[in-house]
Amino acid sequence: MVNPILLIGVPLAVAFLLPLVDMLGRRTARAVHLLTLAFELFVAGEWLVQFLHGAAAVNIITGGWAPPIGINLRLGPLEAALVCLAALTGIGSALYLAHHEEVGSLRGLVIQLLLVTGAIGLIMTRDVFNTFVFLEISGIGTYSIVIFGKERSALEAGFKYIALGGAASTFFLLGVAFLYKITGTLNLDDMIHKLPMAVVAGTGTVLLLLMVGIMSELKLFPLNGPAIDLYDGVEPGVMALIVGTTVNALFFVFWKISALYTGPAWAAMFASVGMTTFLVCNVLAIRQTRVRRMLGYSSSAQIGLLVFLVPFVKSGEVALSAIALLLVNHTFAKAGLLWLAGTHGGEKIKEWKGAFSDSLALRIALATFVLAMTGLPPFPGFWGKWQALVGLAQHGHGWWIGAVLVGSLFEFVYYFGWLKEALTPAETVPRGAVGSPLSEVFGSLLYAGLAIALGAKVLMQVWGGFKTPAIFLGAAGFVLLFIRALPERFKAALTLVAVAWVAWGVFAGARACPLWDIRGFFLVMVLFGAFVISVAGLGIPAERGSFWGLFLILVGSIIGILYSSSLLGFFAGWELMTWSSYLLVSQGRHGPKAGYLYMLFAAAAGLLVLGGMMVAESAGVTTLAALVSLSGGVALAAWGLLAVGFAVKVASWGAHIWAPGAYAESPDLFTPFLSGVISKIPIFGLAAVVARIAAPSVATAISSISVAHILGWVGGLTAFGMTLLAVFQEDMKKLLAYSSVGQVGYVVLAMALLTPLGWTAALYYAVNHFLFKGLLFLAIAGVIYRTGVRTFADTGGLIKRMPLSFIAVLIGIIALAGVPPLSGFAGKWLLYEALMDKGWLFLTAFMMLASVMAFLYCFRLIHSIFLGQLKDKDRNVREAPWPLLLAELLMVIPILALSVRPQLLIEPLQHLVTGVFGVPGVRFASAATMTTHFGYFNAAAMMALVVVLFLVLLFILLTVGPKPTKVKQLDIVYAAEVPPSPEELQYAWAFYRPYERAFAPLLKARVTAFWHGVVDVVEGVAEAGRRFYTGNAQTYVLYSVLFILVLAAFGLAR
Amino acid sequence: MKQIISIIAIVTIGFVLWQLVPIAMPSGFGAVTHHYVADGLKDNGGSNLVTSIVVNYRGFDTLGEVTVLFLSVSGAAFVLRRRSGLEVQEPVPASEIVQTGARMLFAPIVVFGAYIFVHGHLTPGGGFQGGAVIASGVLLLLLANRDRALPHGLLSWVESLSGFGFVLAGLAGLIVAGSFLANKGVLPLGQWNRLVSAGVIPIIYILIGLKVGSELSVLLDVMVHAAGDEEAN
Amino acid sequence: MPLGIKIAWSFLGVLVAIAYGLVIAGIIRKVMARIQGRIGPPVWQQFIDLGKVIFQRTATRHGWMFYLAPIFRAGGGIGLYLLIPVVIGVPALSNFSFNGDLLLVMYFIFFGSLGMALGAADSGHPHSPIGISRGLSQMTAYELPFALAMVALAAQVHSFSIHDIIMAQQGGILHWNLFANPLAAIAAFIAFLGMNMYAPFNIVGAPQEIPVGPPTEYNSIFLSLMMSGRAILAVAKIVLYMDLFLGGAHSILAAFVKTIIIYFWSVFVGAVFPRFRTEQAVRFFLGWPTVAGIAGVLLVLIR
Amino acid sequence: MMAGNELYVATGLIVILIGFATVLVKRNLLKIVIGFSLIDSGTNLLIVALGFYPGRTAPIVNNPDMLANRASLLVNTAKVVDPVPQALVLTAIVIGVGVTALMLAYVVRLYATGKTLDVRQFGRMKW
Repeated sequence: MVNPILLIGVPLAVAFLLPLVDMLGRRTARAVHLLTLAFELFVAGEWLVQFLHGAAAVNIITGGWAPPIGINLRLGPLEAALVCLAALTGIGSALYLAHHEEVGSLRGLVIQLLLVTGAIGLIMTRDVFNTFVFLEISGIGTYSIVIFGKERSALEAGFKYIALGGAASTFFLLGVAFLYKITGTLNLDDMIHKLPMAVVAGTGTVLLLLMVGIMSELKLFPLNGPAIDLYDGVEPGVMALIVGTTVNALFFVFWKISALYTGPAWAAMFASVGMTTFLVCNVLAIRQTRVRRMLGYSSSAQIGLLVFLVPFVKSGEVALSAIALLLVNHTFAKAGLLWLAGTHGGEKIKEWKGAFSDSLALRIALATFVLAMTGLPPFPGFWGKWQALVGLAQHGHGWWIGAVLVGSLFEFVYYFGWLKEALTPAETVPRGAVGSPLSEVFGSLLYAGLAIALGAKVLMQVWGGFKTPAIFLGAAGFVLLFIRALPERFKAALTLVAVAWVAWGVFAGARACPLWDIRGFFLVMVLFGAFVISVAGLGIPAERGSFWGLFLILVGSIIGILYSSSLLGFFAGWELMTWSSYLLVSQGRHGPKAGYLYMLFAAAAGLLVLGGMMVAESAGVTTLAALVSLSGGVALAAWGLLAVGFAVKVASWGAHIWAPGAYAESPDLFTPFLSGVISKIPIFGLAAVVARIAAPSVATAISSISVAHILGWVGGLTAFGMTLLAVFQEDMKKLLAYSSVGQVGYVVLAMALLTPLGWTAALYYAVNHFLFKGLLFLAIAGVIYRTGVRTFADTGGLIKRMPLSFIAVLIGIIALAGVPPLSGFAGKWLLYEALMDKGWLFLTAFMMLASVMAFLYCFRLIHSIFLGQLKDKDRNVREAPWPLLLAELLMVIPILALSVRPQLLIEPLQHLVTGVFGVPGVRFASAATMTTHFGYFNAAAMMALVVVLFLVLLFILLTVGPKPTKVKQLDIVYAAEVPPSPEELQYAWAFYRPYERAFAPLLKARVTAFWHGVVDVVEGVAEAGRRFYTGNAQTYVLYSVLFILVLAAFGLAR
Repeated sequence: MKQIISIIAIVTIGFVLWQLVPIAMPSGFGAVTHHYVADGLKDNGGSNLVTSIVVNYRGFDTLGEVTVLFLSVSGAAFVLRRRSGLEVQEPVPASEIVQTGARMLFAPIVVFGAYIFVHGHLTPGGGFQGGAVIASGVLLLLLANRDRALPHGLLSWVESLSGFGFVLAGLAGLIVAGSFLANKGVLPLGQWNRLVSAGVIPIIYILIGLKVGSELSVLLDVMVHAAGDEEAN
Repeated sequence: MPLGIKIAWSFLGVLVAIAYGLVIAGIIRKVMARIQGRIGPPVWQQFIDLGKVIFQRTATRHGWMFYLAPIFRAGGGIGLYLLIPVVIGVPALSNFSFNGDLLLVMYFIFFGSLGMALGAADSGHPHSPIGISRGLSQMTAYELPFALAMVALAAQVHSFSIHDIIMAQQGGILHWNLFANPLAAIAAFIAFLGMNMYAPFNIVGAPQEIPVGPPTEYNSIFLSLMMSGRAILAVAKIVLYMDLFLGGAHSILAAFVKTIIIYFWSVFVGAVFPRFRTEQAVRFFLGWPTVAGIAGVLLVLIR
Repeated sequence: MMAGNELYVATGLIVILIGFATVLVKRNLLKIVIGFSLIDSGTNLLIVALGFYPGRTAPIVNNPDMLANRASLLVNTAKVVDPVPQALVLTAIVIGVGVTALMLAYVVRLYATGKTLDVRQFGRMKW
């Protein structure tokens, strides 16, 4: 093994010699620089491998003297990992900067190398004063190198940075000197050992000075003003270098020195300052219009989070790996984003429209980093955050968890706001990496790759290897993302094969697991849905190359949810599903905007679910099955948070505003899946997670029943409100979108009943909705594909051109409306019986009203598209492509089967419901007649009656009277006038205007107004708050002085 | 307003820091210091204990310190690498007397500086001090004649090689005595108060002196020419 | 009773019901005329009209949905009738009500309307969708008081079975739901006005604006099926109300009397009031009738 | 004369505070740089004062016998001041020089771009 001292010695020597090497040519100097960094990487990497295999940390002495006489350094696993990161970032930045720096900056090369060296020194040293020296190396290196970039901004930012850095290093140095005086040593370990015995009056003040020095280097609130300017004003590649080297090293210094700070007061101070930074910076970031300034706030916030966690790690409450994962995640993502920001060059967020649309790899990298920054799986930050929260939960730090979650939500707001712009196609020629050479973007691609690889590795530990369906599909999707050359239909075929393969595997192995538990139930739905979508994809080519890859990842993530037995596995799948569906939604024409809203609410839902899970974790519950053991207030809190989270995700009334846009604007091929399958996953959550808590407590805790009643009303309000809104839509996808949300509201309501019959109704309804709504969206996709329009005013009379699609829609709306004899009626019947059985009378009547209202939009849908006058422009429209019709047929068959025999579904549900409640939901009076406490229904007889009547009457029609002659389209009874053009005869716009007038008081956009209000308040706070950063160097220095005073006022200066 | 707050804050923090004064009162040496004072001569053979600490016990700090200087010179050069665009007043040439005097004084100053760093292990002073003295000679030259071109090539070589030499000396310690920058066991410590004594300490201090002298000279050069020349680099 | 015989009885019942429906439609025309001071058409005018359209020599059709819609319409009416027990204790006249409860009946009402709406809209005549838009709007409005009343009844009896509801009303006139739960009855009977689409709720076919309403384009044999369907639908509804509120019927005579009474309720109201506009009708039903319905449910809950 | 080294410590502190006052109150960039120099100087003075023992001499071994005689070496520990702060200050001074040089370089460039030395003119980046 190479002596670790060379990690510092070699780059120093090279730095000194570099001016001479440069005489051989700049290329040689660059090569030597890179070689040196490679050497660092190699040495540290080799040690890291050793450490991971259990080697002990090495202690390195200098000057021939053991500590505390001499200065010593240490290389352990953490140090080695950080050095690796520093070297990697150094390499990435060197390659990047080679394309961005102006001519002839040998000095720049030297400074880059010394920055890396300084960081390595900071990481390894165990001497306090030596820390100061390396702090200054890093500091001066930073002051020098920031001059890359637009000069005036860089100078301004740099000067402020020096000013605050000067104050900070003074505080630090004074602290070190006085600590020497107090303890008689400069060695950190020795000092840690001696300080408790040597405490004198004023020691607190000394420690405070030292800490303020570090905190201001760490850019914690309120000392981060200059640092944020730095991000804004300086060449981003340089900032990437600083993030990967200095920032990490400084945090590690903080970590090392924090050992000097014992006692609850300091722990509270670290946690408070860290959390304040996390919250404040995340809030202020949402008002930023400039990309790099936003990233600066984000960096501060992330460091704040890490600092916040330090006292908990020290007390053993939080695992060290949490911090490690978060730090690694931050380095990857932030450095990567900065490099990308530099390559792109857009300073304002607005300028990012269509970013990197010419480079798939860079787009993937950008998305990866944004997802990683916001703590989504499978990236390392997700696992880190989870571990941290679990640690906090298990030691009763509920309020801190709440703060972390709130801060995280703001992260979603600004990061996805940015990604939204990047995903929005540019009107003009997009800026981007046109011809950017590989070496420039090497760092971003490397870090994206590492983030993915590291994340995937952890994910596979949680979910299992490549043979598990979830991982298999995810991996297949990931591979498919990169295949650009294939036609989209072929990709659909590949997807079809993958899904079929998994389905085959699952059902062939079904004997091993009881298929008809709740998981199996949803699994069938998911796989069937995915299969149908793939079939449809053979007919309609996806518009974006990444569609099928993302789709497979999405399916994989849902299967991951279903297969997981641990809370962690469930939540990982949940968040994977969130972002993969978000990216799919964003592929639509106006998708990015709608997707953004979707993402925000999905993120909020995710955080609520996470909160609920943390409540469970606080009671020591880590698996879904163990949720049963919760009781009392904990159970209620977990129940509430989870239920609200799931309710947000199904777009319950109040949180529904994301849904119409997301459903309407997502690609036509994806909407059926989004509406049919994804909206059911929260229902699975309710069934599998919430019910585990609630079902046992039904008997015991009255409180949970009343909570269930609230949930029931939420579902009912959703069903009513969304139906009402659907009635007035002028856009066919929007109409179905509102309808979907409303329909899921029924399911939530039935779920909330918490009775066997209620659950039977809910699950039956869920499947039925999946079938008919999937069918409707598929058929509409065909119409849009053929006609290219989406508004009702632009269609009409298409029954003549697309009769099969018409039949599909007809079957769909009959099933939706619940009109006998199709399968929908059984759902309505079960629902009302269950509601009456429970005694929720008003909800029963309310739902009857809502159901009838659904007729309005059902008729609107089919009439405005298919009936009435065929427009001239549509005379040559063809029937939908056959694969799409086949996909529709795949949905129609089960609908018809269920119409004749609902038992096909209800019998398995009986088992399932019995498994949960101990009793089945319905009884069978005969093979065909279902009964409940309230009523009875025989679907087969019903169908027979209808069929017989139909045939008899058809016979009459065919035989009695004259043979009807078919007349031309405009040949109508028209008051003896010549009818005008078809367009003018079509009554399609504002179809229910009188109805709208009648309901005007209910239709005020109160919910939207409410959310606008929320946004206004948050933005107002952020806007006011960010004026704290006045931009004046003196103010920033003053803040550092005031910061000391404030902390002293809290009694830390003792 | 802000100025009033500033003054109040400073006065207040003055009171907070006043608590530190009692800590600063003389107290006994700690074990580490005691070792430096009691065994410094034995360990390193140099009579200047500060030098023993600077070059040997805490030699690693000094390497960092040299790096800081190197870095700040590089940084200053980097910051000032562009043409400033300022109107440069045509410098009034110094009088003949000043110019001649400066040239005359330059050599003794350099010799004095060398003396200081060569004797760093014996008497007060050392590489930094000596280097600074040498640089002051250069400053004198530059003040006397702004247009005087310094031998950049030479300075660059000295700067690089002396820094490299420092690291090499450290590596020598690593190879011979098993520890980076070790002194004992690398070279004989020699006799007390001799010029050639204290092992590698004088060598390192000479290297430091050269490095500091050349670097500060470069820095002065950069600063002096900041206002007009292209590409100081 | 063997299925064959039952079918035969039902077939007969359907024919009688259609005839009955046509007759009361004739009666209403006559009564309205008298109230307005006219002589009016004969009571059997509806039969004449029906015969006329059946034997028209030409028939025109638009699309195939237009063609099929009358089947839905007539089938919907007949099916609904077949799901409601007419006379209790007489198996032949209890139809097929054992196959589904009140919920099925409530939903089957829509079957015919939906079919008719689809076919009418297929004709391409703008009056059709206008009428349908009005009709659907009005339908959802009266649905709320109606649903509340139904919920109240079912909760009271603890069953959705029409048979059970009838049985619970036996033992005297005061046991009828009309008196047992007058509030629910008020709600339901006001909703009934909307269901029958006589004035003031006749905006759907408003003769002066959109003649005939949705089925504007229908003619000849198609129209005959629609007329039959409409006739039997009206009968089915009044039979349903009789079962729900007037204690059912033990004999055909009783059924005849009770249904006539129910029917004339809407006739008389229609004769007195002018027409509501659509939004007025919607607001009306969501006002006091709904309050009455809620009160009806509360009444059950309090008991 | 005071009992110990309060004078020096206090002076160091006061110089630091004056430096801070300069940095916070003065508008001229050059004066701010001077303020930082004052802070550096004050800090250095204070650190040296930490190792100062009244009446003792510089930490230089000026008697060869000491090498032979361990006892006298030990006596020496009571005769000289603490050498460590001096070593530290040596480093701190050099670092201070480096930072000051950089600050001045910045000021030169700031003046070149902004044509002013007023610190308030360099606050365009904010919020």
